[in-house]
Amino acid sequence: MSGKGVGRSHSSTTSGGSVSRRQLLASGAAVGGTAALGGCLGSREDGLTVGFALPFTGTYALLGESIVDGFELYLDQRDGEVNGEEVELVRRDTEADTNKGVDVTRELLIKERADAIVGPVSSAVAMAMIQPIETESSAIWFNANAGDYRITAEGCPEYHFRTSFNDWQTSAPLARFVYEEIADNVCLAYADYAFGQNSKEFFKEAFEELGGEVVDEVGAPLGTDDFSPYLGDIQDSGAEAVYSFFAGGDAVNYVNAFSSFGLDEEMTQTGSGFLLANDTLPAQGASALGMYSLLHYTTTHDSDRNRTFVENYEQLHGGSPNVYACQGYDSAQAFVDAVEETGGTDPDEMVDSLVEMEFDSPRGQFRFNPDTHEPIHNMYVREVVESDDGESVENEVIDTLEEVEGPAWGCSN
Amino acid sequence: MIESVLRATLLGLQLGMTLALIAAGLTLIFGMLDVINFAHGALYMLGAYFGTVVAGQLGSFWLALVLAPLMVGLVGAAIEIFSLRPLYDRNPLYHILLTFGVAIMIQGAIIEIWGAQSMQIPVPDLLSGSVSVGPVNYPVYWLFVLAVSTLLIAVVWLAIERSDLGILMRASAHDTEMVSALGIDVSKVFTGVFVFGAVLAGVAGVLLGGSRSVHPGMGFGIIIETFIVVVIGGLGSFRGAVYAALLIGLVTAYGALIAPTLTDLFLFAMMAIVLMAKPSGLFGATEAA
Amino acid sequence: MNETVTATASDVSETDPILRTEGVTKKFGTLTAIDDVSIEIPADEITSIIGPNGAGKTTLFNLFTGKHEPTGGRIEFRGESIGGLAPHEIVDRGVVRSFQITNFFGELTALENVRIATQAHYSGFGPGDFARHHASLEEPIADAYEILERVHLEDAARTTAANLSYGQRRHLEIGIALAARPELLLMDEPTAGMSPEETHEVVDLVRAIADDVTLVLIEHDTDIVMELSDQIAVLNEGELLSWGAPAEIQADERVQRAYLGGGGRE
Amino acid sequence: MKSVVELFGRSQSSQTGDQLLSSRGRLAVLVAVGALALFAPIADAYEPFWLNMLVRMMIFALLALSLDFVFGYAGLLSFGHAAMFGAGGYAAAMLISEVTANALVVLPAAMVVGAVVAGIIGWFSVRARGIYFAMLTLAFAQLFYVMAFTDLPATILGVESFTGGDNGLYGIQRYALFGVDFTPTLVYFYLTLAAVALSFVALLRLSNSPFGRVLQGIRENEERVQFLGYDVRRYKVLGFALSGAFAGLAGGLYVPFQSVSHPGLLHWMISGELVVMLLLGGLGTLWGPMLGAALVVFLEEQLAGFASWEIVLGGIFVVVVIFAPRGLAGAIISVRDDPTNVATNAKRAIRNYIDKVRR
Repeated sequence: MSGKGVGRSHSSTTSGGSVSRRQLLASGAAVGGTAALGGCLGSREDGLTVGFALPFTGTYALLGESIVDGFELYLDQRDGEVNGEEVELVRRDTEADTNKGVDVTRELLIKERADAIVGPVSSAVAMAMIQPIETESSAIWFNANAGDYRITAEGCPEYHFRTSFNDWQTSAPLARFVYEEIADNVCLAYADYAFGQNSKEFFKEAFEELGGEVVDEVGAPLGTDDFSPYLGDIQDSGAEAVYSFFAGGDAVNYVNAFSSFGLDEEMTQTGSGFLLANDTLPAQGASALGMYSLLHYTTTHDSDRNRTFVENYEQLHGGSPNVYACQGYDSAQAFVDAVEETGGTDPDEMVDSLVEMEFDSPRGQFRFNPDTHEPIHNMYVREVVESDDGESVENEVIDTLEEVEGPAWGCSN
Repeated sequence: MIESVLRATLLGLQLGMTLALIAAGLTLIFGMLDVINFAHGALYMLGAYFGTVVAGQLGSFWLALVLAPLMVGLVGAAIEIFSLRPLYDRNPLYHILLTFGVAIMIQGAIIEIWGAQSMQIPVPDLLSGSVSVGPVNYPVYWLFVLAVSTLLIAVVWLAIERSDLGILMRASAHDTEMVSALGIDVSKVFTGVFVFGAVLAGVAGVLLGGSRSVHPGMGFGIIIETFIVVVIGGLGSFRGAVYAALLIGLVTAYGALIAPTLTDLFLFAMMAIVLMAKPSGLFGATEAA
Repeated sequence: MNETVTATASDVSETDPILRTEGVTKKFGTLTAIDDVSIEIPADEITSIIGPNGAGKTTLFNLFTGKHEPTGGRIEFRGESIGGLAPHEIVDRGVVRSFQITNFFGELTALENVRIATQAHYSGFGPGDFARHHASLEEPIADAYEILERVHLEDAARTTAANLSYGQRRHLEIGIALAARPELLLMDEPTAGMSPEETHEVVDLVRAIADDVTLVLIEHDTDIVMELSDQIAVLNEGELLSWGAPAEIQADERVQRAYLGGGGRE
Repeated sequence: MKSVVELFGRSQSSQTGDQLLSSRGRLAVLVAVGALALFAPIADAYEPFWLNMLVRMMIFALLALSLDFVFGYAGLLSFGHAAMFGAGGYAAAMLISEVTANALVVLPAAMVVGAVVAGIIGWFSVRARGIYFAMLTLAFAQLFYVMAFTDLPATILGVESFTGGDNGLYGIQRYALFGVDFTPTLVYFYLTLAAVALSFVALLRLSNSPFGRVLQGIRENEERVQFLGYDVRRYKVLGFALSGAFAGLAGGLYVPFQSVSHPGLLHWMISGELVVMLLLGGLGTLWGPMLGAALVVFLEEQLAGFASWEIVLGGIFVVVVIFAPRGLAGAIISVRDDPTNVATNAKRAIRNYIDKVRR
């Protein structure tokens, strides 16, 4: 606590150099070291503060809510306290808008004096958050969904810890499964924006390395309503399988159109997990049957840890947890463990603790790469099947890829 | 290749006719009420949401197709009577701000009631699956959407061309004073036109809600596209809007085949060029003559 | 009506024409508003254009002032073609019009209404025109006062235009036009809608202006036309029907027919 | 601030009584600027986040001011002001990351870029009037938006990235000038305050200049101005470009402050919100729209916590349009002129509303 207090008192006078401020923080922590010093700077200093910079309105609202729900579940299991201190949760809506994202991040850091930032959902917002978080260097950033690898690749931000996934992990590892189990030739279909392009490139690279052939690439603008022209191109490619990256409303429109046009009878649909996720499957329904995807968490994943998690989640919130809830839950685990281990919230000490941390997640064993702060976790290949009651559809895990890590993006300590 | 073109043509026609349903209201409302209705996209969105509710609660897509647009019409009536009517003697600018505010409110209400998650109107079994149209497979539902919207546009076209009401509507688009001099209650005509536009947008909402994801961003998403249609067709011209909607629908569909990223650019460039070269719209003059 | 009257300077006046048209034509779509009109406006005199409503008088004004571009034919001002020039370019050359419906800046004072016009002769796009305060423009303001005196509005200089009486507004309208420093002033019904008293005042004003400006009037009041005009042009259905001194026009049967017989278009 | 006093002082001594801002109003502006300047260190000590919000309020106030100059004052309803805002922002982002962080270089450059973009849009658009002009500016601004979003310039120039596509350009540093680092928000606050205050003075000055008077004449009666010998089109394009310069300046202030420039800055929703700010604040008063902008930024900030903030915000727009068409400025003026009549006025407005609905 004290470290933060000292750091802040200098923040208006030190000029920009985050290094010097970080040193001050470190020295402050070394001198103070206890919670006592921090208390004099206002009531917010009592207890811990976690700020959620997430979309709570708009298309991604469900994702934001799920992350908070997951986070709350873990805290609830700890009776809302860590080290005897209460944890205050502050929600701020990014509206999935870049500028709003910067604003709320600053608000959480400066006004709410958050010890940790959890969020955001979209990568464009995450890119914009790098600067404010690194400049203030007063909080740990648990990136609970934004998957663009460049958040890490561009400067390896020190306080950034990805408790979610990166776009390499949800695309490239699927290549081997597709190549070995489905087809040696694919057509790539993707939402034509940064994240879609990245996913497509990563998959392509991996697939070609294995000897597979990419027959055609079809990009559709973000927010496409009618996919039929693109489906025509996909069909004309003559490939035996399709690898796709679409998410949210695009995923619903794409998958439904894919089946409506009868393409599911000609080729096998595969994709990153967001193509066939808990938030899209209800609207996709039977159209999604038999499609394969890759993700780091699946509600129906068969393990004791996950069953407990699902049960607890359903008890607390009603409804079953999705991947975002798991990411929120793991953010809470990482945060709580780091606070307990360092006995405070000094960000630099927490960083040291986090890089060595390993914990048991509903998705399996979880740890951070010490250089990139990227997650090292299992990835699951799933197939969409009818649920037991026959009323709806759900993902079934058919293969587990263990301890998936990914490139180091030029980060090293 | 032929298959792609055929598919794109079918899609273009379907896009065009559904866009025409939305644009018809926007352009008539502008022509007669002199109101740029920014809330028109929100009315379309309401149609889709009401559609999911009716289809979900009563289990009938067909009821949804009838009831949801009428519900949208009611909302339209409320908007016209309680917010637009007091403002007709004001600068049209204020209508923009007002309808902008209404659009934001509707979007907020939708999130409040239904949440932000994507939904979809369940399509009846009769309309699911695909059939072959010449060399291509095409979803039955999409053909249904094309047929229904074309039929509706044809009916509206005839009504506007032939019926007394249509003549009255066209007359008051040109000269409201003349109409009121004929002893007709202009404010009732205005309400009628607004509601009519809202119902058409609602129909489009239900129809597209069966093939597209239904989400709170769809209102503001469609409004600019509709503006492009209305501008290219000639502000206030129903015929122009229909032709322009078909044009835009086909351009969008073919554009997706050729250069998806440039399609939007091309549409806005088209809008700008028409406004500079022929502000009355590509198809506006025929009606005026 | 295939017969077209072509007037030449020698027919009506000894002075050189300040404005002349040659076969000027204006079509709106299929409608011909001005049909092959050739006319010469002599300098330093008062010319009136009369004709039934819809005869094309205002369209002719609009062609002279650059609001419309002629479909065919030629318009010359002081021997230089002005057809198709932008309105401000035509004003720069000295052709100015006043409006029938009072057409000014309602929220500004009478003085400022005139000053916007006088200012055009002093300012353009120089640095001072962006940085100075408009109230520090001494010469335009002095000019504006002078003009207000000419149109008998000196006492109303600080009154907001919208608050002027009807008669005063018409005076202001003329003042604004004068402020643009016309050599040729085209006046669109300067006495429309006025009481006899007000009309009388305006007639005097028009006479006074005519001392140093060539005037062309559109006027409905036949008495005023006869009283003021040195010559009269009669338009009917876009064609020049007749052209001559007031007495000749009065005697012209075709004019009487057009006016009395064809006047039912109103 | 000395120059501010001087500039105000001179125009105050002039003879005509139709100033855009009365002497009392000018005093109010001075007091507001002074109060902000004094308040900042207090805010910084007590709640630094307020500064953050104040900076954004001021930047949007500047943007609203720039639009009011052409819209409220010259009658050109631009529905594409986001294009100039974004263009200035992107220019600043590129210059800072590639060339220099010197505010005296980058900010004027952002103004020039804003003016050029506005000049281009204006040159093509001013021939159209009213709603057609608005639609044209909307179309052009969306063209710029799509270009930024798809990074078309990079494709054309054959480089890897120019606008950075949908993610935009991020990690933009704040300004430096004469050894002063503007990174701390308090320092950036003063930079913004100075830029906004100077812009206000400049635009007020422009509005009252001979040029500005002609623009006002164009708004009231375009045809008449034309027939007085003014090249109306040139005046409009120039007015639009000048406005664009200040919109560009706003962008140049905003992007380094936020550390990111992205296509959203150019989107029509920003232009739309801007028009809302103007109407909310009171058209054509220059200061009203600034208040309107500050209010909208504040409301969005405060309402953000509520799930139904959109309903509240939209409701406020609707109520203002119906009951207070002259916006905040109109309300302030009417209260100042006659404080006792507030209740009567409100009653009259409501009765009026009911009458009209019943009609």
